[in-house]
Amino acid sequence: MSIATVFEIALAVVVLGLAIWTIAVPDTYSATVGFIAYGLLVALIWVRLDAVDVALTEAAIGGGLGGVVLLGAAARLRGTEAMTMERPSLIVRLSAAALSASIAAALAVAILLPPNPAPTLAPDVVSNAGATGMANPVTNVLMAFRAMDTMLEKVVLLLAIVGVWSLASDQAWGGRPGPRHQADPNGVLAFLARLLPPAGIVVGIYILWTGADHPGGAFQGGAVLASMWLLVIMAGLVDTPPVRSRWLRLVLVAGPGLFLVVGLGGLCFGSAFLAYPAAFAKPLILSIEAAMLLTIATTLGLLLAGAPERSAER
Amino acid sequence: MTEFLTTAVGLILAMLGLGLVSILRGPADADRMMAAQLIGTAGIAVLLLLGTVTGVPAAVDVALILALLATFASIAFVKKGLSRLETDGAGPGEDR
Amino acid sequence: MSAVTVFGLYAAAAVGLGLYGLITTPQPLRKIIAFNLLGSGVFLLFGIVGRRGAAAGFGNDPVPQALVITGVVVAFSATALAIALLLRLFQIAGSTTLNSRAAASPRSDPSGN
Amino acid sequence: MLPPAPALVTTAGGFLLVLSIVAPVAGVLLEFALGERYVRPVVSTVIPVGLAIAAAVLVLLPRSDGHLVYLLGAWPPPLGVALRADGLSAVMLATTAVVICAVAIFAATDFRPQSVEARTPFAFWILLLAIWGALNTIFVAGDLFTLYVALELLTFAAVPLVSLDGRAETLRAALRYLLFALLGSVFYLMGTALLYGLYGTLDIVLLSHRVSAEPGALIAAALMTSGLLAKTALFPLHLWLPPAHAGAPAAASAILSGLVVKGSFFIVVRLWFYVLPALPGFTAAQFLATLGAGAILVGSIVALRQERLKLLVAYSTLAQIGYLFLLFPLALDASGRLETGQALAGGLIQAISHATAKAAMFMAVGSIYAGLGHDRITGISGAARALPLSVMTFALAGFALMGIQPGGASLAKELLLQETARTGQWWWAGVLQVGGMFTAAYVVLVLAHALSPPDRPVALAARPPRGSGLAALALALCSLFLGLLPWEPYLPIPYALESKLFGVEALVKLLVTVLGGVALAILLSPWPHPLAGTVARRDLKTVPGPFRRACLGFGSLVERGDHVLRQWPAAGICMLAVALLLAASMFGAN
Amino acid sequence: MSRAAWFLCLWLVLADAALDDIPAAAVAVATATATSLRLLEPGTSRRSLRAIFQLAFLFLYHSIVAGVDVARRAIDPRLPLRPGFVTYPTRLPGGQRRNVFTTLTSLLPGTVPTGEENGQIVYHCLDVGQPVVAELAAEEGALVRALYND
Amino acid sequence: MSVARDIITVAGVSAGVFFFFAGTVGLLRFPDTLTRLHALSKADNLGLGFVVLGLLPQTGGLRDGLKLISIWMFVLLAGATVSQLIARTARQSGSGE
Repeated sequence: MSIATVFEIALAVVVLGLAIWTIAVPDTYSATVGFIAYGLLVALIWVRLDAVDVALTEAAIGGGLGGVVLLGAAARLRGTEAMTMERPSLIVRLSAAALSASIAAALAVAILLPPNPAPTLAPDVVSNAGATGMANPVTNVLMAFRAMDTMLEKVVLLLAIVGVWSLASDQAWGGRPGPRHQADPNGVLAFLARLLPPAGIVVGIYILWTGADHPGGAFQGGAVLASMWLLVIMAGLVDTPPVRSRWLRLVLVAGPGLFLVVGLGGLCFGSAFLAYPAAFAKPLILSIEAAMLLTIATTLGLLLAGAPERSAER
Repeated sequence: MTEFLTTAVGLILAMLGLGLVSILRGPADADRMMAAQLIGTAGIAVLLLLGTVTGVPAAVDVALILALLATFASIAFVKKGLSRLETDGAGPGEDR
Repeated sequence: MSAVTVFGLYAAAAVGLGLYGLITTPQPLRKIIAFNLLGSGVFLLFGIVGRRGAAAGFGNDPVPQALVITGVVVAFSATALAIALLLRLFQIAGSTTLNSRAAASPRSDPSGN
Repeated sequence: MLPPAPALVTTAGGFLLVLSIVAPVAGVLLEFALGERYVRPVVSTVIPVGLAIAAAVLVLLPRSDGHLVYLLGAWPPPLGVALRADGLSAVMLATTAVVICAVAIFAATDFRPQSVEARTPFAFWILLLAIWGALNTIFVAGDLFTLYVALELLTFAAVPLVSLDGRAETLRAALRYLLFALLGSVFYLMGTALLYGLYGTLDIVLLSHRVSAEPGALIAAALMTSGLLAKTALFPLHLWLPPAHAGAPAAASAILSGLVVKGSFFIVVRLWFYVLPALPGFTAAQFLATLGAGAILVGSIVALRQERLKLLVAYSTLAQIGYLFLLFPLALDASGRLETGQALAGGLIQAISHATAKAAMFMAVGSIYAGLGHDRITGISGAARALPLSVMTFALAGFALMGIQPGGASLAKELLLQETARTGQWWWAGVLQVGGMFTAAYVVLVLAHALSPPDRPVALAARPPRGSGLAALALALCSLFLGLLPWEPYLPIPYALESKLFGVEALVKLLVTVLGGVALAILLSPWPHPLAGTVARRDLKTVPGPFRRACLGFGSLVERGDHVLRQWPAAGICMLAVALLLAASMFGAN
Repeated sequence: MSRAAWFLCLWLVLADAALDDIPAAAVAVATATATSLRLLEPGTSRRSLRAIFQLAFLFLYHSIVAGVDVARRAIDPRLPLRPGFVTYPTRLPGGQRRNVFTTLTSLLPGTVPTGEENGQIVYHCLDVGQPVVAELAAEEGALVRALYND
Repeated sequence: MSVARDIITVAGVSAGVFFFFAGTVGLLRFPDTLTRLHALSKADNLGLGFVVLGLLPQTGGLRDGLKLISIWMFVLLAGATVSQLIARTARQSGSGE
């Protein structure tokens, strides 16, 4: 057993411990905190699996932003938790445990019985990378070979926004999402919120840009930008935009919209829908990604902010 | 060198795990708020070492994102914690 | 024993834990957390698959990686939507139970809302 | 690499498939960006365009050998993603377009865009087109992961529709729906991961060449199937369906009940018939159909015991979903392989018939609700006179559902019955007949109440707009004449069948169904019966009195069981158990 | 301008210098600078480069001492702690400058700023027996010389 | 040359590990929230600093080294700010005493 394996086992044990904590601890708030720690640490596993693109995504969206959404809800719901319903009976829990364990066992068997040799598309991806002029294979898959999935997934994000907004009360419709954050404009939080975001913007754009050839991309960069935006909002330095705002709407559809337009362009002038002419492939993809960066950052930020609660006037 | 660095990664990871145990145990919310900060330091150290060990230079970018996002999570902790203290008003002492 | 084995076992365990949590915890918020745990286990399955298919100078097959990135974003939007629903439910009903019996009890109906 | 098979090159007219997805998606984006004033022009452009695309696919398909293929970005699978349409896709595309069109007309007044943008119209019209886009993607996608994204798109569009009116009940229903649907998609995703790990592709055609009966593939098949069943709400995974479908606004219910559950059903069909036809085998198919039979029984009995009309219709959906799953064992050939034959055609026609009829029914019920201000079944007497159009729509849709000639349901039933005879599985013939009787039972029950004279004059709370009523009526008529349409270019149906449709034999069968339905309605519905009052009261009351009490007791037992199953832990455990049982039965078969 | 230079440096550190990168770099630097100017008005006071280095050196030295100090106390079996609060009357005006000061000092030996009372900063110390106030004053002096020499 | 580099790395990383160890011991042993915060914000930041220092000779060039240092600076800035905020919360809720 090599030293690397020992490390892997240690990592798996720490993460598994956090997972068990998250499920088993009685207090919801503690479980949420455990989950944030979990989400951030899972990124380590992804690095270990040599999937850095995913590690970036998991650290940013899975752990960071996702954790914060949960945390906000846990903080809001905390007072009510005492009066929550009874836990299911022992029989139910035992049978659920047994069945879950069998599913897990079946999965373990299925995943650990590898076909030999394991099939892979990696050589295909590499040999076709020339068509886009990008060196990051994951970006190539996302933006060229499986561009349809990526575009539809942007629409999913948009629908999530529609869904969240549709939960507003009728009076608050068109207003600003989330509560108004109050903070001392001279406080430490405001201090951080003035210093960090510009640097965060540079980092976010860098992550997008480097995504062409190295791990990175629009999602990860967008998540960084979103977190910086929310930091400024939480410090009370700016307010969330009212959802009626025309500009906001345009930004929110910019990513999928441009994607669709470029795709249709491929249908009309090129070889196929979502096909990029070889000469312009890289600039086209980068401009789509730039639009998506804006869209994703705004979308993620608004998803965290929640439904419109206040009228736009305040 | 690789063995040494891997051992170091393992040790820091173990420290991280132990630290998380102590932090998550509480008793106060302020303790739990430190979780993201602990990951912000120890987790990044692990990542940087791991990047060097496995020769994945982009691990540094992951560390960068982790630094920013862990900060963000910590701020959210404090912010929500504070807002809860304000709304609770009376007895913030009892946390369990 | 290799990374694939260790993390493969872990992924299966995470799926099991997530399923158990999703089924047994009564609080919806905990269900959502368990769903995220479950999701991360499933994404790790893709990671294992991709790691096994490592070839052509890559440590990991890029196709499953791309699928996971899409999946992570979808799971995040699902979480956000579920949380929004939960908070709104709490706001107008004062509780977050999913139980239909409890729902049958008379409650002031904020239909004018 | 394989040589480019016919399924791996773009065919002429393949771009229509792209357009069928792009048109609604573009509509969604435009509506979102432009807001308030432009909703109407956008919707009224997209819907005719979508109808035209569906029609064009129908026309082109037979001319291009029954297959349309489009390679997105010109990348051939396994690297790229292909869109493919066959006869199944084409008819489903057309059905969706028609139902969406009818619902849009129906909803034009309820969700009229106002000068100042309001919440519900904004959300409704976006979600309507989003559902359309998602369904079209499901029908034409040729890749399992694209199907996953489409499924999620469908869920994300359907959930907010449930809670559109913002009451606590509907929020709760939406949350249950979302959580259970997510559980379903996670199961689906697990299977996808395993399949990719085994075969290195997610393309449907390529997979179907490569799949073999090995443990990983069987587990994947079981996981994916059970995930999809959860999204389809097949009994006993139906905890979310009744409150969600009964709580949504009428137009939304029509879409949810008519179309949305068909999306995941369609993927089950794709998966079983086109990806891994040899894998499931006899036991698993029997198991699915058994769940279907359970759904028919429980759904119908509980439907008969509902007090509210919308809940009754929602439970009827539950029963009808069960009906759809009867096709699986009937499609088995001698070697235990699923064949794309007559049974599949029958099941699909049943799905289409249900889509149109149920959408019409929900719209009719919505109009009745709006007109009377309530939807208690015992209080709708006199509705037939006050709201003749709505009640007539309900009646026509109900007739279509229970299998009156020349409805789609009767054609479907005929096809399936022939398959039971061919494969010698006589027990499913019995289930089919009983299913028809149960359908007749709740339709008759509602009609009896609606037709009976009111105690006092009916005061209308609001008069439903005529356009809405006509849209619903048109849809119901559609369903009633489905049996006359030329299905052969798209679905494998022997031509001789349709000439047999009108005959004395058919009439007798119908009579049996209706009479059985009446008996069931009297025996199982706990409400005071206008039916029992009209026929010779004394004899009927004395003779089956104790029998009826026994039946009522049984009914309440079933209802209680249904209530237990609809609790979260029970449903979750059922979900895991279904997955494991499916896996076990597939392992047994191979 | 100097800020733009800083962000450009950050970009170069992150992304390396390459001709292709110019558009992205320009966008990043411009956006960051604009945001920064919006969030934080530029200061007017003169900075002395030498004093900044002094401050950095002092800071590094102090943080090492701090770490060693905490480590010593943690590992010492007797756990020599005398925790308590100390108030430090700062001469720095509230807001920006005081924030910089508290941020710096939170990294110094045995002190964590826990808020303000009556214009004074309340520090929590691991060992109230140490000359905390004197150290803080030295730090403040160095900070003023480095950044706010007006 | 490479020996010298490796010595720096070993020394730096060892020191880093030591400080992480001390920080964790502090987290486990210190009596209340605020003292634990000291352990976290001082020792761990320093531990990360030493790890970065130790890794500098292993990096490809000046740019990568600066990148590591800038990450450390981010962590320092964030850690310093966040620890103040946590300390404030802890003092307000009274668990510091």
